Formats: sequence, C-alpha cells, structure tokens
Amino acid sequence: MTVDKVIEIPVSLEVPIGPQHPALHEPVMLKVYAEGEEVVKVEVNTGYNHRGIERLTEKNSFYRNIFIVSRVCGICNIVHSDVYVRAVEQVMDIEPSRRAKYLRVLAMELERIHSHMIINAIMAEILGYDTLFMYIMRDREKVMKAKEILTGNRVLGDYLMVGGVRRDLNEVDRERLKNILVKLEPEVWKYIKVFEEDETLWKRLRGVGVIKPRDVTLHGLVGPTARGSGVNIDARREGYDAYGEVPFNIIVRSDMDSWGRMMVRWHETIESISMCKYILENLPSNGPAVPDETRLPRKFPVGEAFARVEAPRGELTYYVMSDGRQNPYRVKIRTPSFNNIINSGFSYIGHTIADVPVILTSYDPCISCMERAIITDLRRGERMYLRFKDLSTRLK
Amino acid sequence: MGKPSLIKEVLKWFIGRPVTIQYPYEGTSIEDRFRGRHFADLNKCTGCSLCAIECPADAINMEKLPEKASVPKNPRRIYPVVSYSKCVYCYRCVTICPFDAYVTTNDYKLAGPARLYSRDYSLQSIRGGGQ
Amino acid sequence: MSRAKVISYSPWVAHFNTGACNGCDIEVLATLTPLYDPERFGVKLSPSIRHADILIVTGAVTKKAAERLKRLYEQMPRPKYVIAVGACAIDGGVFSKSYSVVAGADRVVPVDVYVPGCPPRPEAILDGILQLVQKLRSGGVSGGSK
Amino acid sequence: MEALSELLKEYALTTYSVKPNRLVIEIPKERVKNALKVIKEKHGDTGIYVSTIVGTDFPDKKQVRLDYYLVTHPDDKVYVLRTWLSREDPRVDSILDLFPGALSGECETHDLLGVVFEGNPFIKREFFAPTDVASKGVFPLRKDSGV
Repeated sequence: MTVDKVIEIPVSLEVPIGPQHPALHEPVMLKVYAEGEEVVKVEVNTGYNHRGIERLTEKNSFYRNIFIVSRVCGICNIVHSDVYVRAVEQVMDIEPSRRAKYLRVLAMELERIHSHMIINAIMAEILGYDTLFMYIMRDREKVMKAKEILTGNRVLGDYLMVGGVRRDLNEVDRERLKNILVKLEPEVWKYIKVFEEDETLWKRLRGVGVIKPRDVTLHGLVGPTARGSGVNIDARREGYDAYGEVPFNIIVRSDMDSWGRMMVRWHETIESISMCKYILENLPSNGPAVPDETRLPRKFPVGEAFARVEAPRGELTYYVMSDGRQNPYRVKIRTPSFNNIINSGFSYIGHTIADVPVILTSYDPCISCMERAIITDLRRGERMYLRFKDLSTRLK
Repeated sequence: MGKPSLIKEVLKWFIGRPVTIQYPYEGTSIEDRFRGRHFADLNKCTGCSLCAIECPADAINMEKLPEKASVPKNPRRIYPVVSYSKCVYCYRCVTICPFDAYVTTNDYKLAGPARLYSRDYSLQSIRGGGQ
Repeated sequence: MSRAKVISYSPWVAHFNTGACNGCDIEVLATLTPLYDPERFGVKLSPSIRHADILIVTGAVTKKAAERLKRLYEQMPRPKYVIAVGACAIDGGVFSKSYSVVAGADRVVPVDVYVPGCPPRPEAILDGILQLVQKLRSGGVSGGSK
Repeated sequence: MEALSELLKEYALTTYSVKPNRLVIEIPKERVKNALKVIKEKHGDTGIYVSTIVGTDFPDKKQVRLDYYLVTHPDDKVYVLRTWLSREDPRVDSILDLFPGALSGECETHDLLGVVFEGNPFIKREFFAPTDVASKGVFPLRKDSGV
C-alpha cells in the first residue's frame, strides 16, 4: 500500500469570548478560532447592542434628539451631543457665543481624560494587574467630580443645547475645577511612569497587535489606534468650537503596538489637562453661554450638514438632513469604534488566545457606540484553514 | 525597564487610612446642582403639557388633579407626573417650562423594589392635595 | 445588618450589559472600586454567572440580548436576585420606542430592585445592593421563586 | 479642493457643497468605483480613507442616495462622492478591494437600507437588525418600513 495523499487535520478550537465574560464588560462576542494557542481567525459578533437609534432620531424632534444621541454612548456622551448640535446649528445658521464654545471644549476634554483613564484601568485589569486598576479608578473619581461640578451629573452631562451650553460656570466652581486638575496631573505622570517601567505591562503589551500605518488608512482606523501607529489623524485640527484658539499638541507615536496605543492615551490625558487649565484661566466672558431654551426657533430650514469631532476613541461623524419639518429627515452616525473594532479583525491573527482581550482593549472598544453589526473578519488569504465541519463536507 | 514602581504607593496606602467612603454610614458630598429627583410645583403649573411633549424619554404623563385640590391657575386641571424609573434626568422639562414650575433637588436615593412617581411630591405642594 | 452574625452571607454580583450606553456600566465599575468598596459587605464581582447571586442588568434590553439574559438567569444558582440599573433597564428610557428593544428587564426576568437614574450614582447602586444584602440577612423570601 | 474636482471632471455630473464647506461631487452609479480608483491613485494608500457611507431613502423620488465621505490626510479635508440608485433594485459596485475600511459601512447600509454592494461577499441580513425585523424582509431605514 502506497500513500498517495496526506490529509493534515488542523486541530481547530472554537473559543467564544462574550457576550457575558469576566474579561469583557461589553456585549460583544468574539468567536476566536485557534490552532493550539495560535489564533487563526476572529469573528466579531455583535448586534447585542443595536438599539435602532438612527431610526429613532427620525421619529423625534430636533431638540429631543440632543438627549437621545448623547445616549448612544455614555462614556463619550458630550462629544456625541456636541457633534449633533453643531450639525443642527449649521443647518439652522446659529452661532454660539465664544464663552459657550470654550465651555464645550472644557466639557469634552474632561470627558477625554476620564475615558482615557478608564480604558487604561481596564487594560490593567485585563492584564491581571488589579492593584493598578484600583489606583487608576481611585484617581479617576477626581475627574468624575469635576464633571459633576461642570455639568451636573457624573457621567451623562446633557450639557449642550443648540446655541450654547445648558449651565454656566461660576467663579467658585472654576477655582474648584482648577484645584482638581492640579491635583490630578502628578498622579497621571505617576501612571505613565508605571506603564513605561513596569515589566509586567511591558511584557504583555509590547509587540502585541502590531498595525502598520498602511493598514491603518486602508481599514479606516481612527483615533489613538491610528496615532499609535504613526498616522497623524486628528479631527480637532479642523478647529471646530474653540479648538482653533486653545493650544494643544497632537500625540503621535510610532510604536505600532498595544503599548504604543496606551501611551498615546496617557500623553493625551496630560495634553487634555493642560488644555482644561488653559480654558479655565482664559475663559472669555463676552456673550451669554446659556441660551433661553423656551425661545429657541421652532422652524427648521431645509438643509444638510456633516460634522466631525475627535471623540476619545477617534473621529466621530454625524450627518444631519432636514426637510423643513420638526423631525430630521436623516441622521447618520458613524462612531469610531464602528471602524476600529469591525475592521481590525486582521490584527488578531498569529497571536495567542490570551492576547485577544488585550488587543481588543487596546482599541478602546465602545460597543454601545458601534450599535450594530455581525461581521466576519476579512481573511487575507495567506493560509487556508479548514474547520472540521468544512473538512468533512469537502471529503465527501 | 526597572522594578515595579507601584510598590512605594502600595506601601504608603498599606499603613495609611483607606480612601474608601464609609457609605452608607457616612454621606458622600453631592453637588447642590446635581440633577436629582424633580417634581412640578402645582402652585405654578398651568397644565400646558409642554414638558410632556418635550420629554425625550416620554417619562411625563399628564394626569387629572384630584377633586379636592385647589390650584391657582390650571383651567384644564391636569398636572405632570414624572416616572422616576423612566426619567433620564436631563432636566429638559425644567428648562423648557415657561412658568418655572419645576422644583429640583439633588436627591438620588431612589433605589427600591418598585417604580417611583412624582405624584405625591407634586400634590404635597398645594393645599388639599396631599391629604 | 441589624443582628451581628458569626457567619454572614456574601452575595457575589455578576454584571450583564444588555445594550447599555456604557454609562451605567462604568458607574457599576466605579461602585466596585476603592471609593465605594462593596467588599465591606462581602459583595464582589464574580468571574462567572454560575457563581453569582445577584445579577446586575444594565441597558435597554435589546431583542438579541434578551435571549442571552434569560439564559444567564437560568444558569444562576438560587437564591438569585436581579437588580435593574438605570432608566433603560427599568423601562427602556429614551429607547423605549425603538424597533429592536424589549424595553425593560422585568419583561424577561423577575427584577427585585430597581435603581433609577441615567446613570444612577454609585451610591444609589450601592443602596440597591445593600437592600438585597439586608433582605438576605433577615431571611427574606428567596429570589427566583416567582 | 479644486484639485479633486479637476481630477474628477470627466466623472462629475454636478458639484456643490454640504455645510460646512464639504465639496460634493455627483457621479453616475456605474462610475463610482472608477472615480474612487482615480482618487486613490492620486493620494496613495496612506493618503485617504473612507470615513463613512451614508444611505438615504427618498420614496417620492423613487431613489436611494448614497454618499461616500472621504477624508484625506494629513491635511484633513472632507470630500463627498454622491450617487443615486433606483429604489426597486439598488445595486452598486463594492469598493471593498480598493478600501477594505468600507466593510463596516457597506454591511450596515445593506442591512438597514437594502443596498446591494456587488462584489462584497460579507453582506447579509441580520447584521444589525433583530431577527423579527429581518425575517419580514423589512429594511428599518426605509421611510415606509413601518418599524
């Protein structure tokens, strides 16, 4: 008997991670196919969070939608309402006062600080470094207090209204905010030092989930994920609101791995703290920041607008179209996580199963932002793998 | 690359007083302007229903006032009842009200085994309503 | 907490996000961290739903997540309790009229404590957990019997 | 801005702008892929990405409008390529092989609006819509979907 054919059977393991999983507090399901320890394919299954928001916005009036779109994502709610409000303002030709613009930037930058801190804390937890997680979360409470002072709620600010913001900042609160930020800055530097020097973090994050700059633009990845790979994308450069007047640096690193993405977030946190300090010291006092909500126009002109904003996770875009009625004709939301998570399936391949949550967390997944989708990863087709099921059908 | 640099911090807190707030034995500091429970003051409410129309969560229902309640200006004799379990505390009703009829508090202690409504708080604001 | 006991019950919590905006989730996370520290009452986050006594549900229950929620509830050991955190988990909040939302955790599983707010403060979530702890310690009705 | 409209001169039907200053170039649907190819050749792999794909339903015109929002960098300019498809049979060539990043946008537009992207093997129903909506063959973002 001569052997004329050898069939190699790959031992393919199917590991579902999520939607309820100790390492993932998000309703997403990663179906990981592994050969031994090596990941060969990842399917991102979501849709557990699809709430039909775009359809819902067509059924509600322009003003009610401000509160609905801030609930697309709780972590970056002010950014969502800012970009929607700016799109509506462009349709309606309303210009907020300079003070209101500064306050909007202040609220958005506070949000960036707390968002970057929480994802770094979660990263520490996923790596098994619970002490660091607890310390970062303790210091994050300072930012939550600052948000409470400014907006009136810890998480969901509901701070913006067409034509301005919904509450002004008085002198006492301004000093309190300044104190909080002054206290926060040394703590953040301490964590940067930990991330730069600690061996545990270094070993788990360096060289994991490498994305080349070319892949970033081809797959449309945005935000810190792109900036960690040396791609200089930042929607704030457009100078919307007061970003044209507040000085800031765009952090770009060329590490290309998970560690680089986390470091981009830490240095952006420092950058945001100094922006907030600048705003608090140079808050203009011309013009009222708070519009009278009972007197806002009730007529909406026909028109369309497309606004972009740099959310903590990357470029967030809204398209708003009005046909002259009370409700918008179409609102299209494209969130950063929608691109970052769905299009990044390629980056898991070749790593071990234990690295999958690390890589996912390094993209700062915000599943509620994604809002939708069951997507199969785009296979690059370098190697062909067969699952047992496919193999049996093929042998018939 | 060096030693785990968090050790100093850990040791500092190991001997220091814990950062934990002893809630519920000790209160936490809540901002006065925190957006908590709110209800309509029936002395000012005219029953115009604007808050119910503008509420993004549809948490406000207009209900008939009880017979005994005496209200100064409310021809239709209806008043808004906020469902605290559905309310998202955006305070759109507070800012849109043309008569400033909403009373705001920073009360957040609403957890309980049943759904809560603002009915009793509103009726207590007028004579003959609360009984 | 009225009577001191030598051995007391330590309920562990599991957290399931059924389509929340993450606002409630980060507040649940904040509740479990040093400033509020529910481990003082024996409450901690359990790694698996099979070890948990309290299920914290956040988010407007989407149709897809509703099946998973029911399955998770069935996997819990008794006594089991459910806390609905946030306006969305109680009544659907702003999403109650959407086509893909069940609007309300109590339409899928029995809920023992409601914590209103959008999102509720960590103190309020702690209040909700403590009500259940108290119920357990005073020998209250076992959850999940409905 | 002029550079791009010059580049697409032979493709463009009309050009105008969406607020604030987003240049819109209307293109017949057969030539969308070619136009994007020309743009990509100009900017290279790292010079441009598809930011979002917006599909809008117009029942009274019996048409579906498709907008491709492109962002160039590092100068951060936004361009819009706009095309119109028939409502009964909305078909357009997929741009997946040019821009893999269009995957999420194409899949979403297919599931919620029913546009078929020819050449994209990943599009299917129930991507986002719940099973009961998808099984009825209803596209939630169509104005007459009734959901």
